[in-house]
Amino acid sequence: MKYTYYPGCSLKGTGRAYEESLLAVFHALGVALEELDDWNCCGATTYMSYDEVQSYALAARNLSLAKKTGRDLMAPCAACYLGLHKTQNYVRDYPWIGHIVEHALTVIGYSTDLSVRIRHPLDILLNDVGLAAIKAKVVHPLNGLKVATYYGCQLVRPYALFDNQREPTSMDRLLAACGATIVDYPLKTQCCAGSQKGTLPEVGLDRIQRLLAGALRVGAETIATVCPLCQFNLEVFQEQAGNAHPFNLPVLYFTQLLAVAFGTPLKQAGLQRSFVSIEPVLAHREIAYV
Amino acid sequence: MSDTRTPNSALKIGVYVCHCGSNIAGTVDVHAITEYAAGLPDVAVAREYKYMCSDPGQELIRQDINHHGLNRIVVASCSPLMHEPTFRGALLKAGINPYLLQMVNIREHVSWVHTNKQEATAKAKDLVRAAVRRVCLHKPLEKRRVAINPNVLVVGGGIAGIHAALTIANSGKHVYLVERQPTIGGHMAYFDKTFPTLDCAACILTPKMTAVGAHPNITLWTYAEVAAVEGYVGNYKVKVRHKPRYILEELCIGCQECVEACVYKEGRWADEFNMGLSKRKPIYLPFPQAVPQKVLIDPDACIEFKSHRCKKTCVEVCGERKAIDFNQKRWFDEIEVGSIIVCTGFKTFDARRNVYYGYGRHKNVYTALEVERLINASGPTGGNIVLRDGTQPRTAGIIHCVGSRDHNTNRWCSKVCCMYSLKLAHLIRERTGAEVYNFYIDMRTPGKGYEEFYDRLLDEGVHFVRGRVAEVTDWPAHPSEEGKLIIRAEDTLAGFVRRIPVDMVVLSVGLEPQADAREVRRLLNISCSEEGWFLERHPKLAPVSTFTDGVFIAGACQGPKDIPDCVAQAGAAAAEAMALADAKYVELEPYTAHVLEESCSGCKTCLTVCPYSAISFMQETKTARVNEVVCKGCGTCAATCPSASIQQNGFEDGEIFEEVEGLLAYA
Amino acid sequence: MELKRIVKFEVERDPAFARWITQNPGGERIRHCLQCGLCSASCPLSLWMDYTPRRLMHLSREGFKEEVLSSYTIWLCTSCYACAVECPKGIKVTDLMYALKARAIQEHFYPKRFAIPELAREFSRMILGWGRITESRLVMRVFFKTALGRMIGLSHLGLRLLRTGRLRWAREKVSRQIEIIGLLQDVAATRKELAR
Amino acid sequence: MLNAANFDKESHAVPETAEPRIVGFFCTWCTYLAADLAGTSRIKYQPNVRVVRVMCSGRIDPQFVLDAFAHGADGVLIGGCHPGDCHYQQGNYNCLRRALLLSRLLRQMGIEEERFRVEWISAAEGERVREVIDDMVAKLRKLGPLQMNRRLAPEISSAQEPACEEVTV
Repeated sequence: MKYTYYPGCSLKGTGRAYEESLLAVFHALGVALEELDDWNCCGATTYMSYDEVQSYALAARNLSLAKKTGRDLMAPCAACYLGLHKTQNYVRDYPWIGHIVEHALTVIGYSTDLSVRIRHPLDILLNDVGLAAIKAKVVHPLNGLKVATYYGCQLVRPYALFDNQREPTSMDRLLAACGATIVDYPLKTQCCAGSQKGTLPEVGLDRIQRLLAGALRVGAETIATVCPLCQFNLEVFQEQAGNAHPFNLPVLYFTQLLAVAFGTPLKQAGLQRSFVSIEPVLAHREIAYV
Repeated sequence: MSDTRTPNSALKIGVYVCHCGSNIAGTVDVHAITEYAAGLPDVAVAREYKYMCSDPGQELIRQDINHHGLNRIVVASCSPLMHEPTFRGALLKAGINPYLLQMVNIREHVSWVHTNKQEATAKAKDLVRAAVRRVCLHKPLEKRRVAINPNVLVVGGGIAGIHAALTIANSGKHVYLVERQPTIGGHMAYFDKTFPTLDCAACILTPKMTAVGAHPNITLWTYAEVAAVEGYVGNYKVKVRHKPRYILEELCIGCQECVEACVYKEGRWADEFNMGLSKRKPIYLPFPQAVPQKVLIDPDACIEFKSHRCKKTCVEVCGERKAIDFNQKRWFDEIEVGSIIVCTGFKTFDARRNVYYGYGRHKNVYTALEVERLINASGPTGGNIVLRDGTQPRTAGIIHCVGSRDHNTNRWCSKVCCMYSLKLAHLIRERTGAEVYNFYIDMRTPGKGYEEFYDRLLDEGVHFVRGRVAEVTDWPAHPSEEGKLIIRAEDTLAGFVRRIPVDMVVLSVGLEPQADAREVRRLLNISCSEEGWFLERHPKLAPVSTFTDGVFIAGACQGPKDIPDCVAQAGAAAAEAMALADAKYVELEPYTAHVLEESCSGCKTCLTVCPYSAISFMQETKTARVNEVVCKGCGTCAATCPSASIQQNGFEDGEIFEEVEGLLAYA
Repeated sequence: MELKRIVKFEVERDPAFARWITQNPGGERIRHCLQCGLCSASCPLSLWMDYTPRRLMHLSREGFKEEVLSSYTIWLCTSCYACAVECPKGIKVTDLMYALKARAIQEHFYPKRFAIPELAREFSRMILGWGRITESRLVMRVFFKTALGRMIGLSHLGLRLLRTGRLRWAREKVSRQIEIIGLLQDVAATRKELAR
Repeated sequence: MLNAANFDKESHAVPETAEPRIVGFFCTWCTYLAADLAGTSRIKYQPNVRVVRVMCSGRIDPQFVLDAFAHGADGVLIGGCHPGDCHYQQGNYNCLRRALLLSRLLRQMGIEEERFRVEWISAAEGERVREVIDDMVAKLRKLGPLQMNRRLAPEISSAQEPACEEVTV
């Protein structure tokens, strides 16, 4: 099994831990990843509000590059995953967009075949690797660690291709297979307010506060995420959101929890980058990790 | 096919172009066409007129036929399926054979579908030219007369079927009423009250049900389905499949002692009639007023069927009557009827499809039908509106348009939900004194006394929030919401989002075509709209007829409808069926096929393609022969014959060749 | 409490704007809008908006350009697509929000030092320059433009990010930047052509 | 039927730049009704198709199609009920069988496959009528005129003598 890997900007910055743990997990499972050569920004959310068509062109360059590799394209960042899919759809559904984008690609000497299959790690792990293979790799079962699985918005909306749009369960199944207990977290597909925390703090904080309080209410010991921005918002702003009484709720990428279960060394799982350490929880659950 | 077109002095063609007000004249240059037609060979008269189908229009044709001795007529107007009979009538009146007519469809196929006047006119010219050339070859034809069987089959025993059956039976004709469920009554039987009059549904329905059961002219077959239909208007052969109820209907007197005696002292299986809100035994009567008053056995529940080791206390108590028969198998009946009325009704939208309303997840979210049962005195709670935990709701929210007006589920408006929601709001408030909130997009209360009923609800202080609900959740955002179901919607009239905590949520589910509407449609050879509602022949002028003569539709199987509309349609359909029966015979189009024996090589190819085996091989002449009584006039044989020795009346090869070539010949 | 006289004269409407909105991808059906408010009710941020998304849809299709482009609503949209997925008429509200933001930025319809449009601008500049985003630098530039004060307030957070290695100053960039520039320029060019 | 007399008159009149001319053979029960529905619902489509109504698509004789091409049709469209929906049980199947054979023949005659099309359109599918017709017209515009009558000219002019038939009045 081999995939073309599209990290996207965040996984090189605030989301480093995601990339580290992701690579570790796929390595452990013997799935080869090859980073897309000279990839560029997917033209995500922010760019769209500047100029939609240009953002499609940007995404299209990546798709065209990926198509050449002849392998499926793995996009771990929810925003990238959506941006790439949206581009494929709009270039197809709106001839005038298709015209502009394809013209631009031809000008820079790229193929206009954008039909590469875009996958999310969750999709690959569940449907290609399979739960059995993952179970087999577990050395530290998560001993009923109570996890709130938080999918956020852009992974399931508008394109829910491998999971139920309204009640996604892919992450639940995956982590349950590693021995975690999935708490029923009704806010699992609600929005984390994205970049609003930076631009309109009170709005962002309000969302973050609700999401964290919600997770505690259903007794979660940690939150698992699939998106760099969700993870950043929920973890980094805990102190502000908690005003006075801090939440102290570890927020990890689902790949980090897998890494823990697989016994990946702490640093390779990017756990040292957390603001709120998972270790106390693991200790409390008697998970003999590190 | 040797006939080709040469000017024929014997031919006098009259061409009539209709304006249809501005319907045609608006897009097609009628005058130009008339002039053009006048110039075509063999055309003696060409006229235009505002409304050809009107009496003066027809009179125009009649006079010309008499004065100018016209012997072929071309009318360029609307679809032949609309007015061909009208103009044939005109020809007949004028004393020439009605089949010497050819119609040109320049409305549905030209003026209504094109915008460029030039192009439209050009197309119309081609069509007229083709018709003129075709009509030259028309031959006089005679309709065939076939006797009509006066019996009528009514499919479906809801209020529509019941009303249709009674109406026809009262006229002295025999009716077979076939119902899939073990009892008749349909959805109306579930209701407690009916809007806007609030009269008790049972009180008005059950007398009609018993009347059906007792009527000498009605053969009532419940727990049965139509298995096959063949034949044609006036002469349908129908096969009916009876499902075994393991009770011999003719012996059972409905005393229900067997139900009492059943080894199960308590009901254990979801009671279909109460939407699973109560339990029933393996042997049961669907509901107290069921017609027929015959019990039935659920083989999936009954021990005898599972282990064959039941004490069979039911059989004991039934004793001498011996009405219980565990070995009953399904059986068939064959009947002959002249016409069929389809009243198969609707099904309600599956609320689970709207995940965000939490039906099936939150226990106090109900569908409207469940609440109908809760309110109903003969329902699971004897008419007390209580939540699953037995307490009375202090607040209730009614969500409109669940599975209606939504391109993610069903796009159409289900028409009855606004009114039944008002009814439920009234009843809930009356019985429990609860605060009731209605969440609606638009209030649709057209109908006699409906708007007044709405006013009454407003007086009663029911809340109306204009906004489609986004979510029903048990997730509080404020202490006051703890332990409640919270309904989140924008109050679009206030312009902000509201969260309203309630004890009970009622989903006003929309109406959908029956799951098997498409199979039924095939069975009866009628059409469905894209949504799956049965298609009427004409939305305004033939609302209960279908494109298959002798098959009529009534009630909600044709589209969402409330009780008054269903009954009205049922009456209309009954009248159509009776009119047909009283006509004694029906005239069939003469488009049958016939063999030209001189050129028939006797290859028998035609025998293989005829779907009605109407063609036989004559040993003595070594040629094929068509039995015109059996032939339905599809023309497949004519197309198949290698030596063109079979011709179809009205669609002879020559006629079609002329039409094709006429279309393509440039002016 | 101040008295405010509100009346809309037909001349204040901008029919061209109303047409424009329907021509945007996802706006084809905006005239079908039922005004049911499902978008507003499913929006996690509508409670902060001056006009709810529903009202914005109506204002746009009626052509009240001023109100629409100067409303807070478009900037509050985080594009979580809840409205677009749930709309009973299949209107892609989220996409229209993008279109409106873009239009507002083009026509400078936002307060000075307002972070969100600045973010979008800086974002696009950075792409044009390097083809990728270096978050640390992006955030810096936006704060410089909008809220120096807040940035200092957040400095301790910055430090923590640095310590955990999540705030990398190293520039992320593509090697064949020329392609990015060519790409974006050609898009602009073809777009102009189509407009003509 | 094609013969010397009307051949000369018509074929040479075909202008090179003519819009594609399509002859449609629609069955009364499904596709003709669908076309009527398109009308009553005011659906707009290209005016290039001229419809010939037959009771059942099973009535459509391959000769009709050939005759249409021979007389300058650039395309022929057959419309019938969906499989299983035929008003006469199986006419549309018979139609399909012939059409398959015919389309092979046509290709051998050098007639592009886009020019001959069979579609199942039910009485409820007015919108589908528009789709099919607009699509076909677009394709035929690309292909340009067929002018089979030109190609066939020699054979045809030597076609059998027109015989005249008594017409009943």
